Amino acid sequence: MADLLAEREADTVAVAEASPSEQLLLVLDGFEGPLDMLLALGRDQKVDLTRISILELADQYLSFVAEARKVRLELAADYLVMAAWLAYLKSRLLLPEPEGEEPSGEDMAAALAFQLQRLEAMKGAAAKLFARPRLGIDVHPRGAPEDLDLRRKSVYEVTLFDLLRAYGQQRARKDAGVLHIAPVRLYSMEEAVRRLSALLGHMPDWATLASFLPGGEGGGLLTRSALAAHFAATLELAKAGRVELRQEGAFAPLYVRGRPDGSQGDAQYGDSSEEVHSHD
Amino acid sequence: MIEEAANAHQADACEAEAHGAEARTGRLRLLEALLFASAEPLDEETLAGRIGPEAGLLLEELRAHYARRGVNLVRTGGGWAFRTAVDLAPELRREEEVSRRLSRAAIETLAIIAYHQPVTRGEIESIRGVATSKGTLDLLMEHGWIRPGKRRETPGRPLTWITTDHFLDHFGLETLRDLPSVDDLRAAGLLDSRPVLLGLGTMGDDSAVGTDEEA
Amino acid sequence: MIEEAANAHQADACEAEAHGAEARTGRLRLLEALLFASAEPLDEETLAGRIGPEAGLLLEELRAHYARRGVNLVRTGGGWAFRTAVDLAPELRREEEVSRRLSRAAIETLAIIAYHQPVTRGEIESIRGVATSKGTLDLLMEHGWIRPGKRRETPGRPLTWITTDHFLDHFGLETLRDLPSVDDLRAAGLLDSRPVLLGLGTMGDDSAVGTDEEA
Repeated sequence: MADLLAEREADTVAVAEASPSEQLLLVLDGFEGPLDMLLALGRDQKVDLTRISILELADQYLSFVAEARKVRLELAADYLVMAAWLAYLKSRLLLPEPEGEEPSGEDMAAALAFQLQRLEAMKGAAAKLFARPRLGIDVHPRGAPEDLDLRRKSVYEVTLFDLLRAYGQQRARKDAGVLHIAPVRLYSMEEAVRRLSALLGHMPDWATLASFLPGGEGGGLLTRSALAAHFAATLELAKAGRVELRQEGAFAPLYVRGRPDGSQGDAQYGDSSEEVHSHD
Repeated sequence: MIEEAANAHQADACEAEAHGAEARTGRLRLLEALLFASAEPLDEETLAGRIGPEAGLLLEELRAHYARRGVNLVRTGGGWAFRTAVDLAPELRREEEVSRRLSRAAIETLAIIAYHQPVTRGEIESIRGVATSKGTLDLLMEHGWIRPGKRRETPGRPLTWITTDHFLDHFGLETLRDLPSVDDLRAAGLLDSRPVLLGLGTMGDDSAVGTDEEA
Repeated sequence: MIEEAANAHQADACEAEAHGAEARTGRLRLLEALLFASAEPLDEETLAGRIGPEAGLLLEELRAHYARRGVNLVRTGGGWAFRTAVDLAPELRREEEVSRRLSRAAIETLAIIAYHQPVTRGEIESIRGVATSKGTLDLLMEHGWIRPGKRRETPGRPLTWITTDHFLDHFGLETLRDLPSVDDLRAAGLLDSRPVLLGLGTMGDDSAVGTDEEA
């Protein structure tokens, strides 16, 4: 812990005068999350990561968290989740292993050690990569390239990045401009009336209302709203004298048929050419 | 004794000479690299500042070395620069058209077609919130990125637009399914409400909504 | 008579040979000029289209010719390009623009993509133990170093990320096999995307989108 603070001091001149909570904050600022911090604590053990003591590491981490809470520092949830997990791991490592199929404490410790090694390896790889001579900084291309008609290159220079960025920005602009209420796909009565009007012409006989329901699309809420809308629509159409309804008893299937003399067109709902658009 | 001393002297001289030659080669290499990497011809004074007073001599040496190669060191406008050999010009056809940047309207339209295909012009317009000039679609089609798809079976039977194989090829995609989803874009930071990204200012005015920028 | 004929035959052969050598020099010069003209690497296929099937041999000849000069012919990601010699870097060093300097998170993310590719965002996050901040992937993409790869054929079909040829060019790598220590890391099992701890698993979820996180 002290080492860790000392290490960070090199980065920040002001750290010496900082209060303990500020110091902790500075320490936290230097990390890319709890795993990164665990790795830094692990390095403090000054042993090869393959021989690191996970138990000791857990203790160090937990004491850090305890200290942070003492100064009432708000810790990000990530750090607390890790603390809880490490406390659990510690108990698993210290208590006799229970019988069961769960991974043993040793396995869990090994998995954590592997993660730390892998992260360490990637940090090392990143450092090596960026220590390489880089184009435009250490190594240079021809400064005055002469454009030749060589590659079947497009006249327009546009990359996948340009394309994705354009789409992303377009979407973002749209999202920002409009209050976004998640669209709820419900069947409206108007839709149901139009649908029934179109279908009834083809079904002169009694048929259950259920057989008129649209099949296949959606489910749950959509299906229920379709049933409700179609039911309301049959009432509406019956009122207009365009259909007849029949039901044998409460909760029995509802039968519908077109009135033989019912007119095909309808002043109110006749615009059947209009598409019903769903917004998704 | 005298002979020995003479020999020693000679050896020293040799070593010094070898050393000198090495340093000279180093300077020649640096000169070569400077001229290669520079966007502008470099004048002798500038080069002397980097290489030393020998620069003039070394320039002549480089010029001689490259004289019969595919690249020549030439003096141009008071400076020195590497240029492809003049006699190769017929074989090094220049690009007739300097590569241009695609307008923002065109990129956006292309992106919308890619993501929403098959999509009608009316739909593109309602997504973009501006009218799409015919020129934009023509341009994208001429370029082989989009082509007409089936007609939509709705009133007016509008034409839909879809992307081509050349589109996939150009953007290095194997299939359309490899286009990042909106969620992927959001996760990658590409669907951010950051107002302007680096270098975007040149691509058109964001506030110009309601008018379509010409392609 | 017989002798004369033999001589004449020999002379013809010589002439043909001289002619062949001249043609070869011509192609070498053209190749040199083509590569010199372009700032971007040119792939062998394109070059063979202009030079002929000999392109590969001539490229090696050019590479050898330039090996000790101030400008070298290098191979990167299937392409060839002239670049200033690496050992001259201290004398040619150009300061990196402050605005282009990358955060630690971005540098680590790039390394993880390079070494683990194709890799999903969830996998990157489980390796780093922290959510990927918005703007990291898009920044790396803006640099031209990474791009979306194929979708992983697992539930949710997450998008994978891979590095580009420009990445290789930028870091002076011929192929991905030349990544520093890549063999050692693989041998040590450190490039496994082994599933990780339960406690950190929440971050490795590719379907989780729109996570807000610190940079």
